Formats: sequence, structure tokens, C-alpha cells
Amino acid sequence: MTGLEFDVAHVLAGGLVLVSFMLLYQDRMYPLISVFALQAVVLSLSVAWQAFVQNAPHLFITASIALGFKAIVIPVALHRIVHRLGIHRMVEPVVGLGPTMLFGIGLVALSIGVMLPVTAQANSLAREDLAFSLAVILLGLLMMVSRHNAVSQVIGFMSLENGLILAASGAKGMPLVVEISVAFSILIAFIVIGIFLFRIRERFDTVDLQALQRFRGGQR
Amino acid sequence: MAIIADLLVQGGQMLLVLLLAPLLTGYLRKVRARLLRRRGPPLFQPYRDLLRLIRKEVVVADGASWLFRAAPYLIFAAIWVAASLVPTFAIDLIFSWSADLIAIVALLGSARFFLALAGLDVGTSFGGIGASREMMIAPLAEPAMIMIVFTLSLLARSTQLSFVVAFMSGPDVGLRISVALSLVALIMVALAENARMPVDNPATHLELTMVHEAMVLEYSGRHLAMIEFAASLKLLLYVSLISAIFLPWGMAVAGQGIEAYVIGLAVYLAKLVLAGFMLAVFETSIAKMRVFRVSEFLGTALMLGLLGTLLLFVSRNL
Amino acid sequence: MNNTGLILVRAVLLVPAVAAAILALIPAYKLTARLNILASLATLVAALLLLYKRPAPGLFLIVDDVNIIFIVLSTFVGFTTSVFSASYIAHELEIGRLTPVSLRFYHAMYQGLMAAMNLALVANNVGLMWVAVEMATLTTVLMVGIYQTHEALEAAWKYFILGSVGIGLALFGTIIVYMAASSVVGEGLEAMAWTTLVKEAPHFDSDLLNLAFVFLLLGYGTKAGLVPLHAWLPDAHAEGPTPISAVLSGLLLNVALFTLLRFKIVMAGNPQALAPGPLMVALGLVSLVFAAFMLYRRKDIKRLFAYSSIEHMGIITFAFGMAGPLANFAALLHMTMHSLTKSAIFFAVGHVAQAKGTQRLSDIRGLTETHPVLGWGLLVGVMAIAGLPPLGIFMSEFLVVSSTVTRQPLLALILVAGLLVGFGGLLRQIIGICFGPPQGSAAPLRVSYIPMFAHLGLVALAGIYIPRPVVAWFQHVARLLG
Amino acid sequence: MDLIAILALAAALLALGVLAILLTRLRVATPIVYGGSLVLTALALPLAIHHLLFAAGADEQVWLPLGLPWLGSHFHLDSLAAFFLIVVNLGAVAASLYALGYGRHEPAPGRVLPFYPAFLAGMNLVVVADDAFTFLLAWEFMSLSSWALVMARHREEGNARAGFVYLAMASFGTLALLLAFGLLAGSTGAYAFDQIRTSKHEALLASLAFALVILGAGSKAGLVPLHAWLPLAHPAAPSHVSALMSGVMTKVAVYGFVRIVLDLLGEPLWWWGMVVLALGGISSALGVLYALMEHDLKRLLAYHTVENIGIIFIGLGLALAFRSNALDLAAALALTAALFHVLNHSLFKSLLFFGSGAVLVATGQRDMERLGGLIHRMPYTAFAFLVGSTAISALPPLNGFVSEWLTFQSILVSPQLSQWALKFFVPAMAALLALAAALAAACFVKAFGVTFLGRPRTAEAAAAQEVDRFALGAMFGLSALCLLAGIFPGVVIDAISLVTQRLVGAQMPAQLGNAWLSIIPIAASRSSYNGLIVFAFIGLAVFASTYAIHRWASRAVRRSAAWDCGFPDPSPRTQYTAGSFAQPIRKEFGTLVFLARERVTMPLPGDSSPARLEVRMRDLIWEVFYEPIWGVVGFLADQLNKLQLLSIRKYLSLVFGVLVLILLVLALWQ
Repeated sequence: MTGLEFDVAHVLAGGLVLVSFMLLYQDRMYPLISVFALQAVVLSLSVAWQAFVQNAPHLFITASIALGFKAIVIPVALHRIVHRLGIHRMVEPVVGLGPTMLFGIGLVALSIGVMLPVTAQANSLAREDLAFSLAVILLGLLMMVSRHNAVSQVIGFMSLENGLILAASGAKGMPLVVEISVAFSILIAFIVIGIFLFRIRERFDTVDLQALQRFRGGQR
Repeated sequence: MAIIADLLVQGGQMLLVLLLAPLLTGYLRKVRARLLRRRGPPLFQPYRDLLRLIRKEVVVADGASWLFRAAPYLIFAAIWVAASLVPTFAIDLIFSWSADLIAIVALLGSARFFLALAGLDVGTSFGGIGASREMMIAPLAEPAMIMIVFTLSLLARSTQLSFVVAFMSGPDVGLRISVALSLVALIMVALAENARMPVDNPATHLELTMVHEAMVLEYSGRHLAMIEFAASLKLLLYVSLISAIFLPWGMAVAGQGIEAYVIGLAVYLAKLVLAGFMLAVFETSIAKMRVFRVSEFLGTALMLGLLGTLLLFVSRNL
Repeated sequence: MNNTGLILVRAVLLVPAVAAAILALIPAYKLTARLNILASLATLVAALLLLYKRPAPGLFLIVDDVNIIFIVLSTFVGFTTSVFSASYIAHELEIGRLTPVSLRFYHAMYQGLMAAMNLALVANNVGLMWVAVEMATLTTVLMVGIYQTHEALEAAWKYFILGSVGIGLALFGTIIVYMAASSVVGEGLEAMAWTTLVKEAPHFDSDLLNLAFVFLLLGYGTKAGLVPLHAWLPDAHAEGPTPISAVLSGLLLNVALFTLLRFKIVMAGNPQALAPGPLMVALGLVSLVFAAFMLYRRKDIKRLFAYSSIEHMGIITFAFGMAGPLANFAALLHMTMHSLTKSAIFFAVGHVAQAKGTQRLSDIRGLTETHPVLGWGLLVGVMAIAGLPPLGIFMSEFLVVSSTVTRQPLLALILVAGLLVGFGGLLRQIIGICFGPPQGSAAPLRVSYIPMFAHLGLVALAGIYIPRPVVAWFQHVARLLG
Repeated sequence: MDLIAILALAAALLALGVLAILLTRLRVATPIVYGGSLVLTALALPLAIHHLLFAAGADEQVWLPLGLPWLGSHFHLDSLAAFFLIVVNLGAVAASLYALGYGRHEPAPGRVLPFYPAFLAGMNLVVVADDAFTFLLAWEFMSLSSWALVMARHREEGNARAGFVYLAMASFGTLALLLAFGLLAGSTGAYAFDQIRTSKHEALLASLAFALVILGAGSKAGLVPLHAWLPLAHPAAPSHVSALMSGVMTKVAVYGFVRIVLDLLGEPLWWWGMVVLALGGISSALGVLYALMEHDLKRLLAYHTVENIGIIFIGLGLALAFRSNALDLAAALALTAALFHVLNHSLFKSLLFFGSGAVLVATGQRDMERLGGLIHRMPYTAFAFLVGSTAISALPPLNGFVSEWLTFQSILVSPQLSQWALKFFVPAMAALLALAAALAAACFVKAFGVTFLGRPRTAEAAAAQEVDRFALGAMFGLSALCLLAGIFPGVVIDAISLVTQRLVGAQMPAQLGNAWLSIIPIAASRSSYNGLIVFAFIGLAVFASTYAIHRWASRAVRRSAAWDCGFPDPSPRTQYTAGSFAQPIRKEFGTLVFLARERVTMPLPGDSSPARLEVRMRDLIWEVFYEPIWGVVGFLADQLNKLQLLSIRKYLSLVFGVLVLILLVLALWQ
């Protein structure tokens, strides 16, 4: 692998982490969705570059799924959901944005700290890729746990999936089966989430998860 | 021939305690009365009382069961057997090995058990008081007694009274603090067990203080005679026990011939006179204590007994 | 020769898959209930035949000592649960909690779940295994939410979110395993085949394996309900239809643990890898102790037994973590016994809840008087799950505790304390349920108790006698597990 | 052959239990099950006796392909097992006979019948088990089946709690034993007793195992402070089961202790004996004090079980202490005393529980304060109960005295011990033992006196009817055995010698050759006792005095109202009650042991309302050992329960936190 190839892959993966931070930073709903779309675009670029570098054309399919589905379809759908359900336009963070960001930086450091010594023998691209994808996964999780609002949690979850795809595409020669299944699973996942959002809408008039808590009896 | 002689001596012992028991009671009363500057009843009054009671009809309370009527005999029998196993004028009697000191204590326990049951049988409140108090005294008196037994048998390396007595009269005893402690404890136990002052007043029918008399309140006629007789026997038993262990001299040993027995008997009578006198002196010089002080009194006895045993366990390689 | 075996494996997978499609199409619910039983029976027969004729391991599918017992167990419990389900749903339809439409969906999903679980068990490809577990999760999510009550939806939602995160972590772990393998085996399918992984494990990068196992443990551990990843489990058990609770506790948890076992065998093959033991021991103990305490304040009967499942998953994980032939054997046995016992308990619980019209523990009293068969059956089940002899779990707990105490006395103390606390909690509740002055309806129930007693019978038998082949398989797997 | 037959009989008992499930609805089930149990255990009894007396050297072993697959089930019949088989089956025969009549009064026979034979089978199997797995399996099975019997009267108030405490404690005990076996078996899993016996155990490990066995077997036997379940559970069961639980099951626990500590653990350390002695002494004294404070007849008996177990453990502790000092002969004496008491207690405790069961059937009452005067209505039961009371109070010439006498004799040998701590300790335990024996007599004066003597306190007591012939047969059979064991103790001692020879390698001198059948533990010069002669003497004295009195005295008898110092009160309520009887003892000991406080509320002068006496007692053992545990469990359950109601986000945070934590550890590790 040449230096250029490596650098581009590195930049794209690093970009993904950066966008994850941007996701964490957003405190309003619509920009959040837009930034998620941006992340999907970066992901598809990264996957496409991997396809090119590894000479694995099937990865282009993954890239285009990421682009078409995650960068376009889902953001649009989320826009409509937010609009139609009249969801509060502000993201409600659990702790302040500052501490969250700081914690996020810590997570990135952790993932690099864990990964770098581990993959000493693996090729460096894979190593970087893994470190970055782990960072994206952790940041996605952080997003899920530091937001009250369901839509932002869903976005956090999808960001986590983006990290997985980054990792999968970075693993050289991983059979196609897996990527497709990942893509499909995300599709199914989203449909199911959609169904649930729909039902929850139907019954609770809000997607704020805290509303769910009100219906707990002391019956457990 | 020897067996017949032994059996005769054993039988003699049994009869002897039977005969002497009321006499000891009468003697005690007489001495006490004299000490109090009264004339007191005649020496043989207890025999007359017993005969009088035996001739009278028995009044049995309505609620009494068969146990009430059987108990006097059982009590009498248990105490009699115990008393005939304690050496009086001779040791090594033919049946002396059939029950050791522990068994003698337990036999007395049996008698007490049935006496207390008899007290409860009619279902009166006084019977209950007596039984309850008797069974309060026993749990302290018995362990104290057992501790005393332990001290003695650890010294003598035997729980058999004959061996204990032989040991105590032998040269190995020496002056031992344990022996002294157990003597004091034994006297205290004896006072409690025989319902003597300061634990109980044998002459009282004052309801709130009585123990022994409360239990036998419902008895009359021959039943009462048996119980009174048993009480006298028990007193004799304790006096014999104390004198046999702590004044072990002059005892006849089996097979020594008739003279030894005669000497033993005379010495025994002398011991009884002495011990009875001291008991009477003690009783007249002390006041009866409250019922619930008894536990402290007996607790002291138990502690003394335990102390004696402990000293032995620790002080010597046995 | 080997063809027969292959056909059988395919039958185990395809019969439920095809049945799912058919059941989705047929509206007549009485017919579908019977078809459901029939399909499960056919799968069971195929699985039983696998005992005699195994196919040669392929790149995708494998039948070996590790999974054979679980395939049979899974299809067996699937079959008995379908029998139980038939009598259960009849009642649910009567009282209107389920509609014929949702029933169609239910049966299709049931068979779908069976297919997914069987696939997870026979998969030789770790990616395929992951896919199967994911499928199984999705189908159960849908079934948990089938009553569409607030609580059911909430439970399903919780299950879905937590399950998805878990499955994401598991995928990451799988990818890392692939990376570790591909640098040795070469790229492609070979690097995902479990048989290859085991063979080549000594040459893998041990650090990668360590990292992978962390993610796999947390990922599949979420499915297995290990504390603190367990939160979905009690809700999902309590709010879904009881046959699903039975399958969840009896089978899905097992499948999740089973996938972990596959990876643990790989780990065991690599001498440089960190022993996964301490991590599993810690998670297992935390699960056990936590669940044990949670038993005390339960007010819902199904939730009670859901926590009991967590407790037992903790014991099993602990035992696998302790490793060694005795502990591994015990854990495998415990998995089997727990699966049989817990599903039997849920059969009973389902009928109890129907008979009394409630799941509230305070309304279920004196069951042995109002419904003797049900009450005693439940009691026997609970005694079995509590590890009392002569029932099967006693043997596994005996081995776990006694093999732990010589090596880690302190851990054994914690284990025993946890067991005792858990037993106390369960005992208190079951005494309340089964004894005392009765409460609630005493109307007799016309249902089939055969599934429950079949399970309990097997458990009782296993307590004193285990067939030799089963022992041989377990011992073989126990050796593999190190 | 004996062992195979015993196993076959146990299997038959199990089958009988299964049969009982099928027959529950039929009325004939009761005679079939109890009759069957009677026959089967009656068959097992001679086998055990035969093995102990005539085949003591010839151990039998059987291996069955059950249980742990690579180990199988080992069974073994040696003299120790044979002795305990005798105890078990003797109790079982009596209880089955008793139940033939008593069982007819059972309100829900379906809750008793299937478990009764299973319980018997479990006890038999524990005794013959020869590997850790089979042993614990049978042990816990015995607990479980007896638990089911305890729960038979599940509607009665308090039985749910009894059942809970019982099975929880049983489980605790089993787990403790399991840990002990785990330690002994080592990491290779050598669970067979033969392997454990032959392998060398380090002192520390053996001591740990010993401590665990104390917890395990002690909790089953009812040693203080592990006795809490016993007074709850034993009375809750039907009376014939209470008899088995108190009289026999606790002995099986003693068996477990003896088997493991004296047989499997190898050479004991001296402080083991001290621990056992201390627990035994405390149990004996506290057990009887608890009993004295009790009004419930069956609970009183259950507390006496604690006392007697204490006495047995004093013997066992002495045996351990002697054995660690290589005083094998003394160890044999102490062990003989303990085992003799095992047999005795099983006899008279069963008898007493039968009696209480008869009272329960006749009056429906267990509370002594509501009984009284039953000796008139139930003379035979009263007589049998009196025999039992005399025996348990250790009064000669009955059997209870002999075993306590032997215990005292072995205490008297203890100055030979070389450890100072033991030298100080043994006399104190002796005092406790004497105290317990005397208090036991007081307690049974109370129990018998209040229940059977006096006047009936309630209409039920006044209308009581004598019980059936089966029950009377069982009671009189046991009474006869109590007497026989008391007057022919040499027979029993010689039989036990075969056991001690096996366990401590020594035995008491043969007794049957002694003149007049007296027993001589060590040498005639040290001590001897002759129950037969004492019995004959007492009989003779009773006969002589009765004859003399009736020959010469007035035979007139008049019935009249009670004298009572001139104040007879017609109301039976003025009688002494159990509470008032025990009041002096409560004052003596209760203020210390139970922190008993009395409060008297006297009405003001002129006020005609009654005075009130309130007594408040506290169960310190319960408060110190059990309530804190229960409190901690409850507290933790409450705290952890808060985790039940978190939002999904918080649960996710937990997952996230664990992931980050583990990654951190991993990063730092590398």
C-alpha cells in the first residue's frame, strides 16, 4: 500500500470521527439530522476508497447503500418525523455539551490506546481503520446515552452502525455476505424502529422516552 | 455363706436407715427446741406421728389421679434405695457398686420429679407454687451436687462412694482447698435439698414462703406418712453422706467381722449426733431468706463446686 | 452417506423457515396451531436423526459434539412449547388478548425464531452465526410486542434498542476475529469458518483475540442477559406471551451463550491469549448476586422467573469462566437443565396466569389447593431450578461449587452466598404462590400438562442418571473449552 | 446382602411414595402407605441389627451406575451405618405404626402420604451413601421431603414462615457441606469417600472443612445458634413426622458429622473438640431454657431436641478431644456415650411427640395453657408420656440417665487431656450439662404437670378421648424400649463398641460378661452402674412399702374437695399455668438469657380492674444472628430494586460504562 492510499484512507476515517464529534456538538434537531447525513457521505467515501484500494468492487455496493440510504433517505424521513410528530426542536442533553465533548475525546484516546498496541502485526491501514471505527462506535454509544430525545438516540445508534461498517470495510477480503447482511440488518432495524416510533406515536403522543416511564406501575 | 452375710449386712443397712431416719428428725427438733429454750417434742415423736398418720383414713382430693396416690410410694422407694446405697457404718456393701454418686444424685432427682408432679396433680394454686419453687431450686442444687461429686471423684479417681470414702480415710488426701470448697458447697446443697433453714422452713405453713410443704399440702393419712418418712430419710442420707465423706473414720469394711461392724455402727451414731447438733445450731442462728434469694445461695454453691473442680483439673496431673 | 446428514441439517433449518412462510399465509388459527406443532415435530425428528447421522462439516454448516445436544434440546423445547402454545393461545383468543391476525403473525414468527436459532446452532461460519442471532432477536422483539399494551411496547422497544447495541458490539468482535484469522488463514470464507479458527487459533494474534472477546462477550452477553446488560430481559419475559417467555429463557439465552462458547473454544486454543476466565467469572458473579437480590421484591410472577433466568445465566457464565473439566461439564449440564426446567416453569406460569387472570404475585395464593396439578408442577419446577435434588440442576451446582472451592475459596463463598440469597428469594415467593389460604379463581383449567411434566421428568431423570453419549459429548466439549 | 436389601427397601419406599400420589383420592391410601412403610422399615430393621451384631467386620459395598456419570453411586454398609440404620428404622417403624391410627385424622392426606415414605427412604440412603454426591443428594432429598411434610398444614398461620426458615437453613447446611466436600475432594473431584479417606489433608484445609461440617451438619442437627428452624419446623409437621424429624432426622445429621469428622477427615486437631464441646454445652443449656419458656407443647419438645443434640455433641466433642490426644479408650467411652444418647433420644423424643400428637388429636390444642387434667381422660397416653418425660429428664432407671451418666464418666477422664484450654473448659461444660439435665427435669414437670395433671382448663381438654390402639401400641412399644435400654445398657454398649472400634480404634470393655449385668466403663474401681439392680431395688422398695402399708395401715379412703390451705377455688383458672410455673426460672435465668422484663400494672386502691403482669422476652440469638442477615438482604434488595425502574438511556449507560471500563482495563493491561 502506497503512502497516498494510506493517507487518503486515514483522512477519511479521521473525518468520520470528526463528524461524530460534530454530531455530539449539535443541540438542535434539524442540523443534527444534516450532520448525520454528512457522516453517511463521509462513510460512503471511505468505503469507496477501500473498495478502490483493496480492489474489491463489491464494497462499492456498500458505499452506495451508505450514500443513498443513510445520507439521503433516512435524513429525509427523520425530517418528516420530527416535523409531523411535532418533536421539540431542541436536543435535550443529559449533561452539558462541554463535558460530553471532553468525554468523547477521552473515548477517542481510549480507542487508539486499545487498538494501537493490539494490531501491531496487522497492516497499518487496518489498524488505523479499526481504531477510528472503534472511536466512532464509542462516540455513537455516548450519543445514545447522553441524549433524552429518541430521534437523537436513533441517530446515535446509526452512527454506531457507521463505525461498524467502517470496520467491516477495513477488514480486507471480508466476505460480501457480511456487508450485505449489515446493510440489510440496518434496513430492517430502521423499519422496525419506524414501526415502533409509529406505535409509540400512536399511543403516547411523544417519542420522548421519558414519557414511557410514566406508565410503569409499581407492579413489577 | 459369705454372700449371705453380705446380703445380711446390706439388708441391715437398709433397715438401719429406715429406723434411724425419724429418730434423726426428732433429735434435730429436740436440739433446736432446746437451743431456743423450749422443751420441744419427745425424741420419738416422729415415730408416733408416722404411726398416727398411717392409722388415719386418707382424704383424696376430687381431682387427684392415680399418680397422686402412687407418687408417695415411688418417692419413698427412690429415696430409700438412694439412702441404702450411702455408706453408713460400713463400706463395700454387696450392692454398693450398682449405683455410684451420680446415680444417687439422680435417684434423689427422680424422687423430686415425682414429688413436684404430685404437687401439680390436684390442680391447686399452692401445689403449683411448691412444685414451681422446688423445680427452681433443683436446677441449681443438682449441678452444684454434680460438681461436688466431680471434685471428689477426681480426687479418688472413682465415682463409687465406697472408693471415695476409702480414699478420704486414706493417707493420700492431704489438706486440699478443693475438698474444703466442696464440703461447704455440699452443706449448702444439703440445706436446700432438705428444705432446711435458710432455704425453707420445715416447720412453717406460711403460704408465701413454703416450698416443700406446699407440694404435700393435699396429702393425708398414709400417703403423708410416706412422704414425711421419705423426707426424714433424705435428711439422714445427706447427713450420712457428709459424714461418710468428710468424717470417713471408723467405717467397717466388708468381711472384717462382727466387731468392726459394731464399732462402725457406734461411730456412725456418734457422727449423726454430732452432725445433727451442728445442723441445729446452724439453723437456729440463721434467718430464712426470701425465696428468690435462694438462687443466689445455690448459685454460690454451684460456683464453689465448679471452682473446686477447676482447681483440681488445673492443679494436678491426675 | 454424508448426504443423509446434510439433508437432515437442511431439514432442521428449512422446515421451520418454510413453515414460517406457510403459517403467515393461512388465516385459520386452529389449523395453524396444529401446523405449528407439526412443523416443530418434524424439526425435532430431523434433529433426533442427526444423532445417528452427522454431515461432514462444511464451510457454513456443521454438526459436532459441541452443538448436537443443543440442536436436539432446542428442537425438543421448540416442540413442547408449540404444544403448550396451542393450549395457551386458545385461551388468549377466548379472552380477546390476541386476534386471529396477530396470531398468524405470531405463528410465523415462532417458526422464524426456530429457524434462526437452529441456524445459529449449526452455523460453522461466525458471520452466519451472527446473522442468525440477529434474526432471532428481531423475531422475538416482534413477538414480545404482540399484545400492543403500553408495557408490551415498552418492553419490546427496550429489548430492541439494547439488543441492537449488543448485536453491534458482537459484530465488531466478529470483524476483529476475522482480521486476526485472515492474517493467518488468508482472506475469504475460510477465515470465518469456526473449524478453521479452532485449528489455527494457536497462530492468531493474541491481543486481537483478547479485544475481540471483550466485544463478543458484551455483545452476546447482552443477549444472554448478563448483568448489567440484562435490562431488557425481565420486561421482555413479563410482557410477551408466555410461550415466548419459555422460548426466550429456555432457548434464546442458551443460543447466546452457545455462540460465546464457540469463541471461547477459539480463545482456549491460543496459548498467549489472556484467559477470558476472570471477565466471565466477574460478569457471572455479578449477574448471580444481583439477580438473587432482585427476586425478593418482585410483584409479577413472570418477572420473578425472568430474574431467576438471569441468576442461572450468571452461574453458567461463572462456571465457564472458572474452566477446568469439572466446571465446564457442570456449566454445559446446567445450560441443558436450566433450559428444560425454566421452560417447564413458564408453561406452568402461563397456565397459572390464565387460571388466576393475573400475573400479580399477591393475587396468586394457595395454588396447590385451587389447582393441585399446576401448583405441584410449578413447585417441582421451582425446586428443580433452585438446585434441590433429585433434580438435574443439583448435579451441576454440586460440581460448580465443589470444583470452585478448592481453587478459589473466596469466589466459592460469594457464589454460595449468591445461591443462598437467590434460593431464599425464590423460596419465599413460591411458598406464597403455592401455599396458604387460596386467593383468586379456583375454576378448573382444561389444558395439557404433558409438556410441563415431560420436561420435569427429564430433569428428574438427569438428576440421577445421564445417558453415556451425552456425558461423552459434554466431556469432549469441556476439554475443548479448556 | 444386607446392603442390597436395604437399598431395595429404600427403592420400595420411593415407589410407595409414587403410588401414594396415584392413590391420594382414595381412603385406603392411608393404611396402604403407612402399612407399607411399616412393613418395609420393619424389614430393614433386622437387617441393620444383623449387620451390626454379626457382620461388623464385613463391610458391604454396592456400586450403581447412577449419580455423577464418571463416579457412579457408591453405597457402603459398615458398623457406623448399621447403627444409624437401626436408629432410623426403629423410629420409622414406630412412627408408621403410630400413623396407622393418627393418619386417619389427617385433614389433607394427599399432602402427607407421598412424602412420608420418601422421607424415610431419604434418611436410609443418607446413612448408606458412600460418595459425596450421593450423600448430599440423599441429604437434601431428606430435607426436601420433610419440608413438604412441614408444609402439609400450609393454611395454619406461621407455617409459611416455618417452611421458609426450614428450607433456607437446610439449603445453607447443604451448601456448607458441599463446600466441605469440595475442599476434601480437591480439584480432581475425588468425591468417593474411599478417596477422601485415603488422601492426606493439610491441617488448614481439614480445619476449614471441619468448620464447614459444623455449619452443615450442625444446622441440620439444631446446634445453637443454627437451631432457629427447628422449633418452627418440627411442630408444624404432623406429629408422627415431628417425631421422625426430631427423633431421627437430627440423628442422621449427627451421623453426617460423625462420618465426616471422625471417619473422613483423619486425625482431629485438639481445638476441634473444644469447638464442638462449646457448641454442645451452649446448645444443651440454651435449648432447655428456651423450652422452659415455651407454652406450645410441640415447640417445647422441639427445643428439647436442641438440648439433647447439645448433649450428644458434648460427647462427640470429648471424643474428638481425646482422640487428638491419642487417648483412644477415653475417646471410645465418650463416643459410646454420644451414640447411646443418639439411640435414647430417638426413642424418647419420638415417644413424646407421639404423646403430644395424641393430645393434639384428642383436644385440638398444642397450647399447654389450654390443656390440663388429661390423665383422667387419656390414662394410657399419660402413662407413656410420663415414661418419656422421666427418660428425657435423665432419671434412673430409664435410658436417658445411662447415656448422661456415661457422658459424665467420660468427662471425669478428661484431666488426662494435655491442653490447658481444654482442662479449663471441660468442667465448665460439665456444669452446663448438669444444669441442662436438672432444668430438663423442671421442664418436664411443667410439661407433664400442666398438660396431664390438674384440672382441665378448657372444654376441649375436658372432653378429650383416649387415642386409638395403633398410637398406643407405638407409644407403649417405645416406652418399653426406653425401660429396656435403661436396665440392660450393657447390650447397647456392646453393640456400640463395634462402632467405636471402627471409628476410634478402641472400644469400651465388653459389658455383657459383668456380674449382674452392670456396666463398668473403665474399671470397677472407677465407676459402675447397674440399671437392673436399681430398677429391682426400686421395684422391691415400692412393693415392700406398699405391702407394708396396706397390710398394717388404715385402708379407708375418702374423696373430698381439695384442701388448698382452706381456700379452694372452683375455677380451674386459678391453677398454676405453664407460664407461672416457669416464672422463678425465668427470673433466675431469663433476665440474662432472654433479657426478660416484667411489668406489673397494679390498679389504684379502690379500682376493681384486674392487675396486669406483662412479660417481655427477647430471642437474642434470633436478633443477633438472623435479623441482621435478613435486614441486610432486605436492604440490598430494596436498593438494587431501584435499578429495576431506570430508563432505557440509563441502562444503555450501564452497558456503555462496562464497555469503557473493560477497554480501560485492557488498555492498561497491555
